[in-house]
Amino acid sequence: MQTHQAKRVEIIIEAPMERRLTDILEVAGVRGYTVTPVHGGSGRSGRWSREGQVSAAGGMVAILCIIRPERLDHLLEAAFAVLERHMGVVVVSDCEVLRAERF
Amino acid sequence: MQTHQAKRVEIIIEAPMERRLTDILEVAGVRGYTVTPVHGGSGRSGRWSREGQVSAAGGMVAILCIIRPERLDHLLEAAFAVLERHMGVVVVSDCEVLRAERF
Amino acid sequence: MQTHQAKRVEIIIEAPMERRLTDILEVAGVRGYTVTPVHGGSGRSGRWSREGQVSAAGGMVAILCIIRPERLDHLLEAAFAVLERHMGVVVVSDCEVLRAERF
Amino acid sequence: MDGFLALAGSNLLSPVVLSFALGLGAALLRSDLSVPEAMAKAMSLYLLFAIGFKGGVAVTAHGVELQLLQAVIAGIMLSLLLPLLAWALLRVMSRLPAVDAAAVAGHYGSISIVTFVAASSLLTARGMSAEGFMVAVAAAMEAPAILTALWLAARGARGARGARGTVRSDARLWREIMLNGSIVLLLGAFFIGLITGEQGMAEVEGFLLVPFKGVLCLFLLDMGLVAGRGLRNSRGLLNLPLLAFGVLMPLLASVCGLAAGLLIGLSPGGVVLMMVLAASASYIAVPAAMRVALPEANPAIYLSLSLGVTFPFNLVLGIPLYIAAASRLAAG
Amino acid sequence: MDGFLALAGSNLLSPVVLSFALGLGAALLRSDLSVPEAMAKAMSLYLLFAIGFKGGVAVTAHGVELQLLQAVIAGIMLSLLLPLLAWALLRVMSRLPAVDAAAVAGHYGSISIVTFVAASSLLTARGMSAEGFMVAVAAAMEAPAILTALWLAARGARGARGARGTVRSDARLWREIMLNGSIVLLLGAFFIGLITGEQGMAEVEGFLLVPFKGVLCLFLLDMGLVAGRGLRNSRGLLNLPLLAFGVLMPLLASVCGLAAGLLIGLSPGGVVLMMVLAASASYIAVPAAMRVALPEANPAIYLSLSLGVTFPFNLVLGIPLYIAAASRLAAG
Amino acid sequence: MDGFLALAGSNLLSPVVLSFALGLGAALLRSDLSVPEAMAKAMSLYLLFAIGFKGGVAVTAHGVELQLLQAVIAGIMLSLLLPLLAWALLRVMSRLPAVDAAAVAGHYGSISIVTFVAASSLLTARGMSAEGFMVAVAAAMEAPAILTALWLAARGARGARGARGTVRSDARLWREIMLNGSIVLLLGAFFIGLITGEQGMAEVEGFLLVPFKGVLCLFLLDMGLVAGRGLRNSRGLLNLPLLAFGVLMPLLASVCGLAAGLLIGLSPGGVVLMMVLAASASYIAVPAAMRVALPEANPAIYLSLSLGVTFPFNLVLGIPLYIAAASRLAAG
Ligand SMILES: Nc1ncnc2c1ncn2[C@@H]1O[C@H](COP(=O)(O)O)[C@@H](O)[C@H]1O
Ligand SMILES: Nc1ncnc2c1ncn2[C@@H]1O[C@H](COP(=O)(O)O)[C@@H](O)[C@H]1O
Ligand SMILES: Nc1ncnc2c1ncn2[C@@H]1O[C@H](COP(=O)(O)O)[C@@H](O)[C@H]1O
Ligand code: NA
Ligand code: NA
Ligand code: NA
Repeated sequence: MQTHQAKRVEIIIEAPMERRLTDILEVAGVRGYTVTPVHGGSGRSGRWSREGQVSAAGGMVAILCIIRPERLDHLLEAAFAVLERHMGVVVVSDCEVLRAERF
Repeated sequence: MQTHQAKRVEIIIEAPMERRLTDILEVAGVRGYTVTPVHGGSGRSGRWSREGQVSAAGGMVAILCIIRPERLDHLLEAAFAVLERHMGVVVVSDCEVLRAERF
Repeated sequence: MQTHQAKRVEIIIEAPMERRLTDILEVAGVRGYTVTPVHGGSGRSGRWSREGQVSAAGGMVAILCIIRPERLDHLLEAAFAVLERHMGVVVVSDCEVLRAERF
Repeated sequence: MDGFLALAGSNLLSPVVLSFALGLGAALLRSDLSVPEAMAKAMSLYLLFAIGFKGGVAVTAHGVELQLLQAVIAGIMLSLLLPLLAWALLRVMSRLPAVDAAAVAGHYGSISIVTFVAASSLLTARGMSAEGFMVAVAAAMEAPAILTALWLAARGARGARGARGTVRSDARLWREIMLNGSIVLLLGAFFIGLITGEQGMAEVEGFLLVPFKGVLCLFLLDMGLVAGRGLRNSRGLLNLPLLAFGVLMPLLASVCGLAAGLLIGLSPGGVVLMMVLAASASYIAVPAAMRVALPEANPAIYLSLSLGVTFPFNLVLGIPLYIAAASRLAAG
Repeated sequence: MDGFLALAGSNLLSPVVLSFALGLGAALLRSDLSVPEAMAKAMSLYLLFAIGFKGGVAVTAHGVELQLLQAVIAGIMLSLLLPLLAWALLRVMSRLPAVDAAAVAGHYGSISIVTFVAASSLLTARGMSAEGFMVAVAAAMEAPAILTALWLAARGARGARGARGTVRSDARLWREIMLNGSIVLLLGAFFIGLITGEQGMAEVEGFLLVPFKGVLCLFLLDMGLVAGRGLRNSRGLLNLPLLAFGVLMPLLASVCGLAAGLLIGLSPGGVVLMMVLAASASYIAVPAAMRVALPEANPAIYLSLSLGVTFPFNLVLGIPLYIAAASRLAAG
Repeated sequence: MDGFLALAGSNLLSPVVLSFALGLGAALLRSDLSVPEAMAKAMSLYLLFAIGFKGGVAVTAHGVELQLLQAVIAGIMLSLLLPLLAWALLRVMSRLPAVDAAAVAGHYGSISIVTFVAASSLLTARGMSAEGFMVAVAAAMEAPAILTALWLAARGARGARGARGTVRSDARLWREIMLNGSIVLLLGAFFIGLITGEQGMAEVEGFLLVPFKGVLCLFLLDMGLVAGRGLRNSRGLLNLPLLAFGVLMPLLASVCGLAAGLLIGLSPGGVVLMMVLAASASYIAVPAAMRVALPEANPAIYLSLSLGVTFPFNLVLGIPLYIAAASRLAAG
C-alpha cells in the first residue's frame, strides 16, 4: 500500500507535566497525539512504580506523536521548552504512515 | 547478537474495533501481536481521555505487530479494510528482532 | 535541534520475569528503562488478556530501553540470558534522542 | 404542580444530585479531580448487578405475571419507535447531517441504566414501589433502537451524500449488541435474584443494599466529571436547537412511556420507571455500537447530548416530573 | 446421600454459584462482559484480608491450641505429597509430557483460596463453625507443593527429552514464593486478627463481614468470565483423560484431607476445610511460580485444568460432598 | 504520661496501625504484595468523600459558628508560616541544598488527609467529638504552604547556585493547586454534607460510615507498601539529621497547632485535629505541585521524609501524644 514518510516522536515525561506538554504541542501545530500509561521505570533518579500510588508526582506518561518530517524541529523545540528542567526522554525515529493527509 | 530485519507495525484504533482488527490480522497470517492500553489523546475529532469512562466508545487501543518484511503489504491491506472508515493511525517502521523464527 | 543516534530496544516479556530482566539490565549497565502495561495479545501460545486476571502468570509487560549504539550488544546478550526459555519478543530499532548525556 | 415543585426541590438537594453537580462543576472549572477508569467500571458493574438482583427478588415476591410480558413488549416497541420520533424532531429542529441524526435517534430509543437506578432509588425513598420486572424491560429496551437507527442511516445514505453513512451491520455486530456486557449482567443478575429470592437477598444485602445509595453518589460524581469534560471538549457542537432537542425529546418520550405504562396498568411506580426508560438516552451500549456501525457519525454530538444534556435534565427535573405525573394519573 | 443431594441442590442455587455460572456462560457466549484487572485484584485483596482477619479473630476466641501446629504440619505434608499422587495419576491416565505433568501436579498440591472462602461461607450459612487457624493452614499449604513439582520436573528432565524442562530454582525464586502477596496478606491479616481480636473485629466488621458474601459473588462472576475465556482459548488441549483427572484428583485428595482432619481431631467444619484445601488447586501463586521455574510447561493446560475444571467441580459438587462426608464421619 | 502510654499502646495494636505495619514490612521484605493504582485512588476518593461529607453533616448538627472562620484563618496562617519553621530547622540541622529544603518545607506546612482521618477515627473510638468544620480547615491548609515554599526557593535561587532552583510559578500553576482534586472533593463533599444534613447521611451511611474503618485499614496497608518501597529505593538519602527532622518537625508543629486550637477555644477533639493538621506533612498534592514548580528538588527526599518518616511517626506515636496533650490542656 501507499505509505508516506513521517517521524515518530515518543516523549516520556512526568505525569504532572502532561497537560503543559500537550498544550504546547497543540500550539506548535501538532495535529494529533496519543497518551499511553507508564507503569514504572528506572533512571538517574532511581526506580519507581505506580503501584499503589495516589499522587500524580512520581509517575510518568508516554506521549506518542506522529508528524510530517518538516515539522519535527518545530515540535522538538516546543517540547524541549517544557521538558528542559524535567525528568524525561525524547525519542525520534523514522516511520511510514498510511493516510498522510491526517498528519 | 544475531538479529533479523523485520517490520514494526503500530496501529492505534478505536476500542470497539479491536476484536475485528485482531481477527483480521490472524486471518492475514500474522503470528502474533500485542495490545497495549491507551489513556487519552487528541486528533481531528478532539481531545479524549479514558478517565472515568465506562463505555468502550470514546477510547482507543494500540496494537503492536512485528512481522517479516515480506508480509507487510498483506497486513496493511487487511488492516486498512477494517480501519478505513474509522479513526486511527497506522505507523510502520524498520526494526530488528532476535529469534526470527517466531515471526 | 541537536539529536544523537541511539538504539531503541523494546522487550515484551512475561510479567513474572519483569524483575529478573530489569535487574539484569541494571547489571549490564543500562542507565534507564521504562515499563509499560500490556493488555493482551496473541502468539504461538494463544490469545490472552489481562481482563479480570489476578495472577501475574498469563500477563506480559513491555520494557522500553534507550541506549547508546555501542552498548546494544551487551544489553541484548544480558536480556537474552533471561529471556531465552520464555515467551517474549525483542525489537530493536534506530532512533535519535535529545540530551545524549543521559544514556 | 406543588407536589412537583416540592419533589424537585428535595431531589435537587439530595446527595445523589449534588454529587453529580460537584463532578460537573469540578470538570467545568478544569479541576484535575478524576476517577480511575477501572473504578468507574467497577461501580457500573456493581450498580447493574445490584439493580438486576433486586428486580429479580422483587418479582419472586409478587409472582411473574402476564404484565411482565406486556411490559417487555411495550418496552421493545418504544425502543423501536422512539428513534423515529427523535429523527423527525431532529430533522425539523436542527440541521444535523442525516448520519448524525440517525445515531442520536438510536441513543434516545435506548435507555440509560443510571437514570433508571436514580429514579428507582427516589421511588424507594418516597415509599413508592415498582414492579421488579421493570429491570427486564430496561434490558429489553437497550438494543432494539439500534436497529431503527441503522435503518434510518441506511435510508439516509441512499440519499445525496454518497459513501458517508454506509452502515456496517453484520451478524457479528448483532451478536455483540445482544450480548453486550450490560444486558448480560442486568439480565443475569435478574435471573439470579429470581432464582434465589428473598433468601439470596438476605445473604448479599450487606453488599447490594447497604452501600447502594452511597456508591450511586460516587458514580454520579464520576458521571458529572465525564459529562463536564465532554461539554468542555465539544464547545460549539451543541447549538441551541440541539440543546432544545435534548430537553424536548425526553419530555415527549416520557409521554409515550406514560401512555404505555397506563395501558398495561402498571403501578404508579412502574409507570414512572417506564417513563424514565422512554425518556432516558443511552451512553454506554449504543455509543459503542455506533462506533462500529456508523463510524462517520460524530461521537462528540451524541455523547454530549445524551450525557451532557438529557441525563442531567432527567436527573434533576425529569424524574420528579415523571413521578408527579404518574402519581396523578396512574391508579394507586 | 439425601443430605448431600439437598445440600448440593441448595448450593447450586446459591447466589455465589449462580454468579460463577453467569460469568462462565457470558464468556462462553463471547459476551464482552468483563471485569477490570484492577477490580479483580482489589476483590482478591479484600477476600484475603477478610478471611485472614476472621481466622485470627476466631483463634483468639478459642485459644491457640496444639492442634494448630498439628494442622499446619498436616497441611504442609499434604502439600508436599499430593503432587506425587497427581503426578502418578497423570502418568497413568494421560500422555501429558513430563514437564507439564510436573507443573499440573504442583497446582493440585497447593490450594485455591476462593474455594476455601466459598466453603467457609457455606459452612457459616449452615451454622457449622470451623477452627479459625485453618486460614494459617491454607497459607502454609500454598508453597510446599512447588518444591515437589520442581523435583518431579528435574527428575523428568534427566530423562530423554533434553534441555526442555530444566528447572530454574534459585534462592530468589524461593524468596518470591514464600513472600508472595497472597501468603503475606493472608498470614498478615491472620496475625492482625489474632492481635486485635473481637474488639478489632467490631471496628472493621462493617467492611470485612457485612459486604463479604456479595463481594464473593462478584469475584466469582469474574472467575467465571476468566475460566470461560480460558476454556474457549484452550479448546483441544483438554482431552477426556485430562478432564477426568480434573475431577478425580480433587476427590482423591479430599480423602487424604479427610484422613488428616480426622487424625488431628478437627471439628466437622475444620475437616471440611482440610478436605477443601487438599482438593483445591492453585490458580494464582503456583502459575506465576511455574512461569519462572518451568517456562516450558504450557500454562494453558494447568490454568484450564485448575480454573476451568477443578474449581467449578469443587464449587458446585465438591464442597457439598465434603460437607456431607465430614458431617457423617467427624465427631460433632 | 500514663494516659499517653496506654493510649499509644492500644493505638499500636489497632487494626489501622497494624495494617500499615503489615504493608511496610511486606515492602521491606520485598514481597510482591501490591495494590493496584486504581484501587489506591478509589480508596483515596472514598476517604475524602466520606470525611468531607461527615464534616459537613456535623456542622449542620452544631451550627456554623464564628469559630469556623477563626479556625480556617488559623489554619491558613499555620500553613503559610510552618514552612518557615521547617526551613530554619533544615538549614540548622541538615546540609540539604536550598531547593530541596524549600520543597520539604512546603510539605510540612501542608497536611496529610489520611493522618487527619486516622486521628478522627481514633477520636471517635475514644468518644471524643470534634468540630465538623475541621474538614474545611484541612482543605484550607493544603495549598498556602506551597506559596511559602516557592518564595523560599526563589529567595534561595538568587543565591550562589545559579539556575538550579528557578521557580515556575504562573497563574496556571495556581489554578491547578487551588482546584486540585483532593481540595475540590473534600470541600465539595463538605458542602454536600452541609446541605443534605442528617437526612442525607441517613441515605448514604451504609456506604460512608459502615465500611469506613475497614477501608481505612486497606488504605493504610497500601500506604505501608508505598512507604516501604520508597524507603528501600531511597537508601542513603535519609541521613540521621533528616530522620531527626522528620520526627522533630511534627512535634514542634503540633505545639503551634495546639496554641492555635487553644486560642480559638476549640473542643479538645478539635484541638487534637488542629495539632494533627499542623504536624502532618503532605504526600499527594504538594509533591505534584513541586514537580511542576521546583523540578530540581529531589522527590525521593521529600516523599521519603513525609511518607516514610513523619507519617508513621504521627500514626503510631504522634496522634496518641496529641490526644493526651489536648485532653490535659483543652477545656472539656
Ligand atoms: N534510557 C532510558 N530508556 C527508557 N526510559 C528511560 C531511560 N532513561 C530514563 N527513562 C525514563 O525516564 C524516567 C526518568 O529518568 P531520569 O530522569 O533519568 O530519572 C525513568 O524513571 C524512566 O522511566
Ligand atoms: N499524529 C498523531 N500522532 C499520534 N496519535 C494520533 C495522531 N493523530 C491521531 N492520533 C490518535 O488517534 C486518535 C483519533 O484521531 P483522529 O481520527 O484524528 O481524531 C487521536 O485521539 C489520537 O489518539
Ligand atoms: N509478532 C509479534 N508482534 C507483537 N507481539 C508479539 C508477537 N509475537 C508474540 N508477541 C507477544 O508475545 C506474547 C507471547 O508470544 P508467544 O511466545 O509467541 O506466545 C504474545 O501473546 C504477544 O503478546
Ligand atoms: Na429512551
Ligand atoms: Na490442593
Ligand atoms: Na502540616
